[in-house]
Amino acid sequence: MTIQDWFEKRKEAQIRRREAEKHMEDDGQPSLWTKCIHCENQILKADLEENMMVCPVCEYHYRINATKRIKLLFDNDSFVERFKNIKPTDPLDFVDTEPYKERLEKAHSKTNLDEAVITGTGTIKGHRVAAAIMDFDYMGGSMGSVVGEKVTRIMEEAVKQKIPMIAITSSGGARMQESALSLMQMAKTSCAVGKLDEAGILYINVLTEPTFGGITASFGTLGDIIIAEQGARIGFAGRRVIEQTIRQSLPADFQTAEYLLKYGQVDIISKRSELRDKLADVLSMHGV
Amino acid sequence: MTIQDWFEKRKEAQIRRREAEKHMEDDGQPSLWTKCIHCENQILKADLEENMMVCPVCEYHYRINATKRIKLLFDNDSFVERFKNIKPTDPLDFVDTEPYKERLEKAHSKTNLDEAVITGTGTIKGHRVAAAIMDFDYMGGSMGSVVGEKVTRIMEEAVKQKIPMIAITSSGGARMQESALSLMQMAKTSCAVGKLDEAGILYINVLTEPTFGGITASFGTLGDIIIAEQGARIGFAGRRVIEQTIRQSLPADFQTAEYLLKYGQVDIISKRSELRDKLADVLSMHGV
Amino acid sequence: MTVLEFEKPILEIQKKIDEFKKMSMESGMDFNGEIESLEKQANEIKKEMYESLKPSQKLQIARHSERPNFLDYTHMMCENFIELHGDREGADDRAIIGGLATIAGRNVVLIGTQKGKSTKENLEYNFGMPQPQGYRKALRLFKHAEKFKLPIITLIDTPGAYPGITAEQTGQGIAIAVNLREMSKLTVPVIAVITGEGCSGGALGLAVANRVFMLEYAYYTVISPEGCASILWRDAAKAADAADALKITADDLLKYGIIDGKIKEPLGGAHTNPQDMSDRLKNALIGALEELDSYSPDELKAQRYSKFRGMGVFNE
Amino acid sequence: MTVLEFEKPILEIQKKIDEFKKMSMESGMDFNGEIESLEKQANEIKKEMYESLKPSQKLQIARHSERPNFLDYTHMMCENFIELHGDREGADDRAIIGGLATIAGRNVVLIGTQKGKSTKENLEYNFGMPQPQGYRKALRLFKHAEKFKLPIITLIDTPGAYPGITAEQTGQGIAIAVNLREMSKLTVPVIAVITGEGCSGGALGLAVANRVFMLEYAYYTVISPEGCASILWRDAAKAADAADALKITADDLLKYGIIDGKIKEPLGGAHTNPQDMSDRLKNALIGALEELDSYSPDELKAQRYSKFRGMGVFNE
Ligand SMILES: [Zn+2]
Ligand SMILES: [Zn+2]
Repeated sequence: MTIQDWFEKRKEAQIRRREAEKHMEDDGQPSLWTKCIHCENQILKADLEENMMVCPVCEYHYRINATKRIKLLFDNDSFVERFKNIKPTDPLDFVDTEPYKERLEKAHSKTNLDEAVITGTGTIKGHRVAAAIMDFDYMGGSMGSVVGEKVTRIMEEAVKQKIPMIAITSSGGARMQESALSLMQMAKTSCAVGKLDEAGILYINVLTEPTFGGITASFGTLGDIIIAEQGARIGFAGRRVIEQTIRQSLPADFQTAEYLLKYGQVDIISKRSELRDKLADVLSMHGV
Repeated sequence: MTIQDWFEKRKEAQIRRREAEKHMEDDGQPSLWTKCIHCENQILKADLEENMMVCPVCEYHYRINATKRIKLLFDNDSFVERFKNIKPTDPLDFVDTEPYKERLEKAHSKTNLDEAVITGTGTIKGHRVAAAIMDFDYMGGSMGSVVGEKVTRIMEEAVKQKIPMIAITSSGGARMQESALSLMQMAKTSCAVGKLDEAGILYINVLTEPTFGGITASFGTLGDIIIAEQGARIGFAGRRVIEQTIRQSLPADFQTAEYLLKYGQVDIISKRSELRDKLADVLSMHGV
Repeated sequence: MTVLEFEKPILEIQKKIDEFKKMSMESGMDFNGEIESLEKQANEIKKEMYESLKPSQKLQIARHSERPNFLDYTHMMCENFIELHGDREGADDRAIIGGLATIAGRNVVLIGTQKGKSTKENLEYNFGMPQPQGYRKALRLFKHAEKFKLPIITLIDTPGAYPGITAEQTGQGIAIAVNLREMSKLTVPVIAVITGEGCSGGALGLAVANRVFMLEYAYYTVISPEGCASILWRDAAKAADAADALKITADDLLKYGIIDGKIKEPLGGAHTNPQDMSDRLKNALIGALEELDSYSPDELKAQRYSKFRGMGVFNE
Repeated sequence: MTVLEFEKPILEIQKKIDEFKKMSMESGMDFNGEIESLEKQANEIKKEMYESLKPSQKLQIARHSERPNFLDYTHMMCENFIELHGDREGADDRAIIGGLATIAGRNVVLIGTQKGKSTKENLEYNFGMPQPQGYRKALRLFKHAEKFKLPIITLIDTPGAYPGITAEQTGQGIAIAVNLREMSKLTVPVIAVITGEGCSGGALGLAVANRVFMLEYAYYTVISPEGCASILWRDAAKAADAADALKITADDLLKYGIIDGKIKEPLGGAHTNPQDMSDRLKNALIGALEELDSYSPDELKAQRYSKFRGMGVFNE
């Protein structure tokens, strides 16, 4: 399969994806097998889990949640969550087709998370780091006041403890329901990165499927080192918005990690299976 | 005349140019009239002189030497030359079709200059500045050890006196006859600009016809503000070298001041007649 | 001049006034009483109307095709303006213009997004939607201001950063992010004014300022009401609802502490009297510059940082 | 392996040796004496020849198609190398490669120009001729090294910065100039090695270093001998004369104080024994790193500045 075929297939797969993911969650009777949304091979769910949610056949990297990510990256039981007490509210009394408050409750009961990011400290192959790990399952990983505050707090903690900071992003962008307050989180978190800079703290971004909008235009791309997970889609504007604006269709590999590498925006592309080692290497090579 | 026509004509004119300039110098019997090398109109030499060596018909900016440039820009008798005592030698015993020593003597007797740059201090509409003014007539304005040293010294003087620094360039690039020593002048002068930076000294480049190679790749483009004289050709590689490399012909306006403005490399384009005022404005607006 | 839908009642009265005037001229009869009364009436309706505009109506004024743009203000407000072009790396994005300016005798670096008024101008300025190269040019000018201790003023009127292929290829997100970070490190006064549209990261990329003002009918939001409606309501026609929900007006944002001040517009909006608007803007800028004079460089940086550090509402 | 013109006498003797060996094999007769004598002879000729190479001959070795390139050295020299890609602005110029490296247990930032050995590779690496974006990537990595106090090592082998349209459009001159200036401000140790071709500003843009070394047969010059010949002699065929006149060899440049040291190559040139060459290079680098350990950050910056400040010969 050429890379072009691969991307074409992937594009088709994205349409089937939501469906498939729904099935995986909703079919009531759990099946031992699942069909890969990318290569369409039947794979054992256990194999997929075992393989870090990467298709053993085609290497498609499934999106994973923050809890799984922490388990994969950090040394056993080393991760200690911080700032869990910071919780969302509804400052603008925002109502669209559904009140924001209800959306927050639904997100909480769906994910058992308090917000779209988990922050804390832990060790990766012995290297002590501060980290923010986003979770797309909570309102598309969108950044409102809580995400902005928690990310800022953990960066301040990194400065205080003089340990490296790692941000692992997965987000559609800003939290529209908080409007300008959400926009300001871009400024707030970017200013916090300025403090990391001034303190000489190593800051690493890990961009995972998907990272867009307000995240790429703030703390998500300000790392000293930017690592992108293989195949992850990363961009400022959404694909559909761009297609509507320029009135032409986009190349299949547009906004993939590999595309961004070619255009000089990421340092390193990593398979999920190699990420922990690569992070440890990068940390070692900075003497931290 | 469209801008395209203008450039086409200019290109043709460049071929006739050397011829014409030779005639202007060599015709023994000085004529009152000359034919503009660009628009081919007959113009009075006195008018051309009166008009700062800009064609009154087509606005073609003739190259002018350092002495004339100083007269046009600085307040009357305000310019005091410095570092005139630094003189060239022939460190590599360089001989091509002619020994370097002889070329230096010829350049001296042709221009009555000691080297391809005049350095000193003076005032522009009352603003006191340090300046380096290059002269293309002296070995194509090429930068050897003396140009590098004088430029560095006057920059150091600007730091000492806490006055702005202006570099007015006209040069084909490096002085080949000094080989690596010439190359090192690029490093030396750029390091000197670093010292201007650190001292918070305003540094202005004025790029005039032509500015190429080792000058654009060193102190010639490191200004806080870069002004280019209308129509001046400015570039890193020479037009012919590029055409040979890419095996295609270049657009007529390639490497002109206007082209560089479009490609974001100069701040301001100035007519010669407005340059003195523009420099004074820029100085005023920095409070110096 | 383009007349907006909600302005039509006033236009009707104006027509009546014009008729009386014409009759007065033609017949020699005195309708001054009628005219005066109608004019008074028109003015009262106008005042009332403009004081109770809905967000979606303000949006229309903010987007009015004849609204003064960056270069208009520059010409009206500055004794001198020298544009500084380019990012020094290959582009001179025309959607962001900047340079050295003298305003009321003070030297500043003035930067803004530029919109056009004709199709030709709109193409030149890309409808006020910057490319990454525009943000990098702005950053170069921020650093220039920092080096020479010049205050920075930004005027913002943009529907957002341009969503295009080369914009993505050349790092639209990174360019904005870098500006956010670097603006927070500046030690000179930074004043930002949303003069029209202040849409998402594309606006914020010039707005990490010590003082952020909005013109009376400008709007400032994380996403355009149309974009928000098409995502949340799945219907772009619900833009007016989204405009309400998003709290995009100067009054709203003052209330939430997102901005520091509102600059009143002439009755009817900035486009009805650009010079008046420019004078008001200039006064606000001079006032802010004077106010910020009392801060030291370190205080300016610290004030800006803590201002944005404090943004956000949550439970703890 | 490509055999250079001046190497042919040695090849002749080598052929003789091979014949004797073959005869020995086939006939079972003992030619060991003859072989030994010929080998000794070959070695002596070789030594003599390589000690008295003309500049134009060294040039040929420096440009040898099988000469080890940046990635070869990286693989041979480093315990670990993590490439860091891109300028963060739209390009990842492959003619300049850089990243984090561990050499003999020391963490450094390693950057170099990269040449290919096949046509495919040459196209990928653009024959080792960087675009402005390559210099900007290098600058980003310089600043990274500065931030994290990592020493910088650059390996240079380039016929020059690329002379092309987009290179001019995106500021080839400015990009190099900025690197020269910014390298002078670094407070970490910087070591540059010309490993092959060190041609003009394109090489210098990575070489404002505390210590500048050259491999024995590398050359370093303001302009290629061919370019110089075609301008000054108006005849590119006079390149050998230009190579003499330009004083481009390590020995010349040591004499003029332009470089700080020469790293001997294996007999016959680096390409005849890449691992040996790599070991020699590694030793030189470790030595220089250790030597520079005794300097404070300020001293490193001051030493680099005064080194280049002092370059040039003139009468006063
Ligand atoms: Zn699969
Ligand atoms: Zn003319």
